[in-house]
Amino acid sequence: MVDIRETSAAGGASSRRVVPRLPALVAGVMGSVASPLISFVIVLAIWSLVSALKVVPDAIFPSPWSVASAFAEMMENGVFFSDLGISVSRAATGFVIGASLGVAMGVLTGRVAVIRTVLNPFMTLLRPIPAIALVPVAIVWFGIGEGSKYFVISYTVFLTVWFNTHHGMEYIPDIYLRASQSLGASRLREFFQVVIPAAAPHIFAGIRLGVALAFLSLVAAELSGASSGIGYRLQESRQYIRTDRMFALLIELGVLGAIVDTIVHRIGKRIVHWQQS
Amino acid sequence: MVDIRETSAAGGASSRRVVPRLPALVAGVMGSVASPLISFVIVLAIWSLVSALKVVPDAIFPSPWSVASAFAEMMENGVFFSDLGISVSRAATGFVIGASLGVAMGVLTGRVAVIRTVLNPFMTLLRPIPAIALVPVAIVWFGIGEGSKYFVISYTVFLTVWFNTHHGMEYIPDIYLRASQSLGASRLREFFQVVIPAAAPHIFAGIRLGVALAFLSLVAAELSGASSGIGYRLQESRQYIRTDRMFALLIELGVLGAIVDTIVHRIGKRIVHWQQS
Amino acid sequence: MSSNIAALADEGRVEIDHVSIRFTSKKGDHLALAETRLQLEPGTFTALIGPSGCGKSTLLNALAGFVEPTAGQIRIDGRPVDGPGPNVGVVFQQYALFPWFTALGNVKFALQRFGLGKTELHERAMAALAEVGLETQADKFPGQLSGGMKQRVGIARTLAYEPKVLLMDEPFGALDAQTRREMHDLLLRVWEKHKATVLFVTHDVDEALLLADHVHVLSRAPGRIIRSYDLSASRPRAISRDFPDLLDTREEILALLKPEPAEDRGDVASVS
Amino acid sequence: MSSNIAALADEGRVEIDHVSIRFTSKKGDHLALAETRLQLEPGTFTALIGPSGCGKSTLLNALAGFVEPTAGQIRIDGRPVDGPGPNVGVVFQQYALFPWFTALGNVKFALQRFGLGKTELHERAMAALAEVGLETQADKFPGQLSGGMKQRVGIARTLAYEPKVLLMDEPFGALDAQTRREMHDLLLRVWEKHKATVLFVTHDVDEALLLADHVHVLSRAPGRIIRSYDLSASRPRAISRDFPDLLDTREEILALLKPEPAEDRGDVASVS
Amino acid sequence: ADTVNFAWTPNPQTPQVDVALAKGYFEDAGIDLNIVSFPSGREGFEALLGGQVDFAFMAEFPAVTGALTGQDFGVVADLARFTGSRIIGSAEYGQFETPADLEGLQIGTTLGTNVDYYLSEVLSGADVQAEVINASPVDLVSSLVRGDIQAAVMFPTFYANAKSTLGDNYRELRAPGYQVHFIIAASGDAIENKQEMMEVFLGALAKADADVKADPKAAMEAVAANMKGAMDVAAVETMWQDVDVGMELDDDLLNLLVSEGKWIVSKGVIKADEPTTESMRAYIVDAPLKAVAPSAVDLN
Ligand SMILES: Nc1ncnc2c1ncn2[C@@H]1O[C@H](COP(=O)(O)OP(=O)(O)OP(=O)(O)O)[C@@H](O)[C@H]1O
Ligand SMILES: Nc1ncnc2c1ncn2[C@@H]1O[C@H](COP(=O)(O)OP(=O)(O)OP(=O)(O)O)[C@@H](O)[C@H]1O
Ligand SMILES: [Mg+2]
Ligand SMILES: [Mg+2]
Repeated sequence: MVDIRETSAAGGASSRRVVPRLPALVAGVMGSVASPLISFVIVLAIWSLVSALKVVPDAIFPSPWSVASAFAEMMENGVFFSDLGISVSRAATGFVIGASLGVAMGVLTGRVAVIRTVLNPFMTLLRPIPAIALVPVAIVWFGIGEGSKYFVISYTVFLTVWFNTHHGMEYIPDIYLRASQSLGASRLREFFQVVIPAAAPHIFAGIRLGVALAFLSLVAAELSGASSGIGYRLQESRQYIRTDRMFALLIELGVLGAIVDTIVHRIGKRIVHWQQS
Repeated sequence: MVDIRETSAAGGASSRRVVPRLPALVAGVMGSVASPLISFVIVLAIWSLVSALKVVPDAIFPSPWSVASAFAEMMENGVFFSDLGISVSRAATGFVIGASLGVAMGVLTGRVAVIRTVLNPFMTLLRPIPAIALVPVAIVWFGIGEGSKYFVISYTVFLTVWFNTHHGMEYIPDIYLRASQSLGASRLREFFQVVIPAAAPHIFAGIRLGVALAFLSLVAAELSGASSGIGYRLQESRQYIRTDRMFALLIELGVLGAIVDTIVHRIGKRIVHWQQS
Repeated sequence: MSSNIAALADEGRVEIDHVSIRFTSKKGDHLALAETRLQLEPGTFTALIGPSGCGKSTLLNALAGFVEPTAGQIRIDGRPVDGPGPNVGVVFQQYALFPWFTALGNVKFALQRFGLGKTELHERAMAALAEVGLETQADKFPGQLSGGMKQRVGIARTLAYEPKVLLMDEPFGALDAQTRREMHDLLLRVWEKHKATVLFVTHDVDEALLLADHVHVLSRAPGRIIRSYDLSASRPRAISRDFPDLLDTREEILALLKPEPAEDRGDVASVS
Repeated sequence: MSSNIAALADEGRVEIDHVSIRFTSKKGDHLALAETRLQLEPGTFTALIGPSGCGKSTLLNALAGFVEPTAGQIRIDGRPVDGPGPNVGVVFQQYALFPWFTALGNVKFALQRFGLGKTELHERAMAALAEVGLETQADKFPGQLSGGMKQRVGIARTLAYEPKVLLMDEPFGALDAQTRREMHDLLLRVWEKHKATVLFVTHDVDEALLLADHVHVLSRAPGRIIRSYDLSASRPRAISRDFPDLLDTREEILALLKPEPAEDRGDVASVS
Repeated sequence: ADTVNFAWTPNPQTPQVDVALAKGYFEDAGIDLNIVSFPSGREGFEALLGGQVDFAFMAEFPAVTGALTGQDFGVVADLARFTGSRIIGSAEYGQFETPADLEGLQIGTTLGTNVDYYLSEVLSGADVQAEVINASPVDLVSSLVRGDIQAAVMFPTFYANAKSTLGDNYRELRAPGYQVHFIIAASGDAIENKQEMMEVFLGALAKADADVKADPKAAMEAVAANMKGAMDVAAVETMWQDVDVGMELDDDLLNLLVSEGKWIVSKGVIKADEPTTESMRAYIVDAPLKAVAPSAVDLN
């Protein structure tokens, strides 16, 4: 989940890509626009084929067409948009809480030795504890309402964003700190103009991961106390053995996550633009 | 989850740490040995205090002592070690499958344009789909035996390791590839002696993350079709509201994950030693 | 040495055919190298000299196949350059050592194309390091070497590889005078043995005059060749009265590189 | 300029008191700098010259507070150096520009300590860039600059900052002769104005002689000072008959730097 | 011997399985029984539909869903009925003597399960309005303690815990109207191709069923032993006051299936026709049980 670009020596528009030693034609045809399309056509073709072969019953591995109609059905009765709205707002709230705490804490543990000493062992211990395992605890602490959902989502987001920020802070190339300190920058200035930009690629990598995790933990978060949202709908579809709906919802989750990830990635690239030049 | 160290200009034994501008005494006392200890003492103190205040019933937020006795109980009746053994072997198998596939796939998508074009959009779509959502599907496809558990664990590990490897492969500093190609290295040699070492820090970051995820997804994997293992025991304790046991198991999971993470991290540092020099 | 690819005198012809290079960025275009025509005959030694930022590194990068010319074509032995290749060796301005190999490992990497046995590989690599005076530093990683040491490992690596065409971008910039002189000797020795076609970027006029058959002077950015000199003096040369032609050329080039109407500020090493 | 911290003639005394520096690694110890004693008086200009790998950068790093001496102590104005600080400005061998700032932004960063208004900050930064000939490149990011340009931005940044002690590690290595001369002028101008204490590492004997009050020559690794020269010739200087002392010193230093029994191979720019 | 995969988890309501296991009836019948544990009957049922197990133990509710969506399976036995369904409340919010006391409360339950059905039967039967809140089974008690909900309808397994956690505040409302049926479902494959195996399997359970009736105490011990300390004999005995143990297949079950089916269809999640007695009857496969215990089957 690392997205650190090294400053390449030549860069520029006419810099030759050294990476793919492939017939230029093939690479050319498969431009960035065509690429997802080709991918999906292939995946869809395989899927249709497998479900047409009926190795497993349609109720368990539904065909693309029944999934499409389940999708249409949810669109029609309005469940689709209401679920989407509520889940996105939960993911967003949880993400914002988790990510801000994560960045703040990462800054602290990365830069202040005392805090690092006290908290890091504890954080290291928390990292292997999954959010689903904390759902019951969350309910006890935050109630069955939105609180526990925010907790579960932000818990996961927090740990990841913290970890990335922490390491970004810790491994800032000495040369930048040396330059900054020799140029008499105050600690405040060093922090905002050197430490933060230098760690920015790592922080963004963490944030991007955090976004993915906010969606990943939606399902766990909506296990209890929810009666709407994509995660709840997934549970419900499972209860009523609506496999077609389940697939439709999983695809919804995937598409949603991918879109948000792309947006975050684009924003990150704009902000941390110097990494590519 | 990034652990990329930049080559610092001076390095060496006597290189001055520029990072923490703290009283040297404080930092000295809190050496690496004392650090976890201090952390745990503090956490334990807070925990005892909270549970002593009895804001929530012990059945819901157990005291450290009841957790300790739950721990002792599991030790006594042998459940502890049998669960540990089975869970570790599941996590290990799932990890090995997922990580090897992830590295292999990352190498392919990172270096071969056609494969990247076909697979990346699909992978991007898979990333926001959580393992728990796939449990029912896994059971249908891989059976209720160990197969579905390996699937759930390796699915999560795979996606993360793939992502890291892919980006590590993609963003290898041009200068290394230029040097290698100018020195007439064959593609094979370029791959093993340049691409792999240059991407190694990223691959290791992914593997480290993958190890954490193998433990994180144990709980989801053991939700169904298991009758032993830490995840199963957690479910069981939850069913019977044995909160003390739940806490003990969560701590077990955390300690286990932290130990394995430390080992992997150490190994990684040895192998990718040049990053620090 | 065992390979004799570079020894065929008619290999290593470099043609730079109406090449210009432009970088595009958000803030618009930037012409880094104005239209340039140049032909390097096999086995010749050419030096490029010009002000900072005039496009020397950019031209070298294009020759090495790292950057695609915006216009024109570069051919080596008649074949257009379409990417980095084993015919063209490069000594990089930024060293480009592999940090995961020791100094020795870096040199071995370059020698592997000769398919030597293990012992011979080791010996040849050690010999190459010895030539640049680093036999005692063989086991150090690049992060543990001084600037000049890194540069020398880079030189040893590329020379050991014996390419037909050798591109060098300020290869001796980080070296002290004495080491630099030793490197000059080494470079000339290797070049005379294998008759590679050498293109050499330097800021040091004396260095260009001591080494090259041809010297091309570039203008301020965007660079283009404004003057060329053919040097026929036999080697070893010195910038002294023994080589009056060199002294004259030196004066001319220094005057060319001065942008202002040549006011004599007296801070040039003006040889009487 | 507005600040006059550096103008106090008695500030900027550097004492290097029996300092030696040793790197430890798995493969054992390595003495990078042998015991060295040196005192730099406030406002003097000192050049260090020595073979590649002899420990020049290491000594500078210790002065800047980046590396801790294994033995001995370094004091600036009587206070032991215990880390990088605002009194000591450094021009880094690897430039150390901030890639997230433009050339202008990098210079502005250094100027912020003067607490200027927005317009003045901009104007002063532009002026500093103009002095190194980069006013047209102000909006480029380091990744878009040539090697020499990066080096000049680094120089502009440190000079703009007006430190009491100025450490420079081969600051002009990547510059062509003409630009280098302009930089010499700039450096001397700034130095005379602010009377900073300058310590300057170079490989170029002529450069040391043109600029410095004191020249110290270091031995092969592990480095220690083997000869020191005091130069009293008035500036501007030239390496010519007008300055016979400089010519003599030059010969001596070149001989010192030659390790072998000085065999005249004729490839030195032997001025007649 | 054939391997028979059976989705079953130790629980206090199916003593026939515990006894048959304890006495080795499956081995005697030549069955190599492989028991697979699932956290809920529904998941065992999913495994059955996916062809992973031959038999699954569960409540009747998932079977209704399966029938409505046209899955390939059949109900082959009804092992026990739970008669003690109740609504649990905290004294802080009322005394919970009649369903009318539920008016206006927030009541937690697990949506899409049989307790959801039970609650809606009680509410509509008494014409009472209340807000139904979804929570997973394990979270109901803690939500009740916190006061996020004022009453809860939960699976019987959690009753004991609710009682001990709420202490003096524990109140229960035993509104009639629903009995959980603990059934065994067989996979379509077993029904079509393995009649003999089904009879042998049910035969072993029938034999155990007789034992349970003959010696309930021994059956309780067998149950407690399999629960590995989660419930002792006394606890099982208490629980059995509300359990009607006995293997059968009768019209009660059929009618319940139809009624639940109608309720589910009214929810609109499943697109299916309103179920009828005939359509549900097709999912009760009585032939094997008739073959081993004719008196247990009472279907018209
Ligand atoms: N990646 C890039 N993007 C945009 N502009 C670039 C890039 N690389 C180089 N340039 C510009 O192209 C011009 C020529 O750069 P180049 O590195 O070739 O100079 P040079 O002659 O090697 O200079 P020096 O002697 O200082 O190394 C400069 O103006 C520089 O700013
Ligand atoms: N981080 C390090 N770890 C181990 N050894 C080091 C390290 N940095 C420098 N050295 C060693 O210390 C010695 C002195 O290095 P230094 O960089 O000071 O040389 P220098 O005089 O600046 O040389 P140059 O002129 O080539 O830059 C060298 O032998 C080098 O290998
Ligand atoms: Mg250049
Ligand atoms: Mg140095």
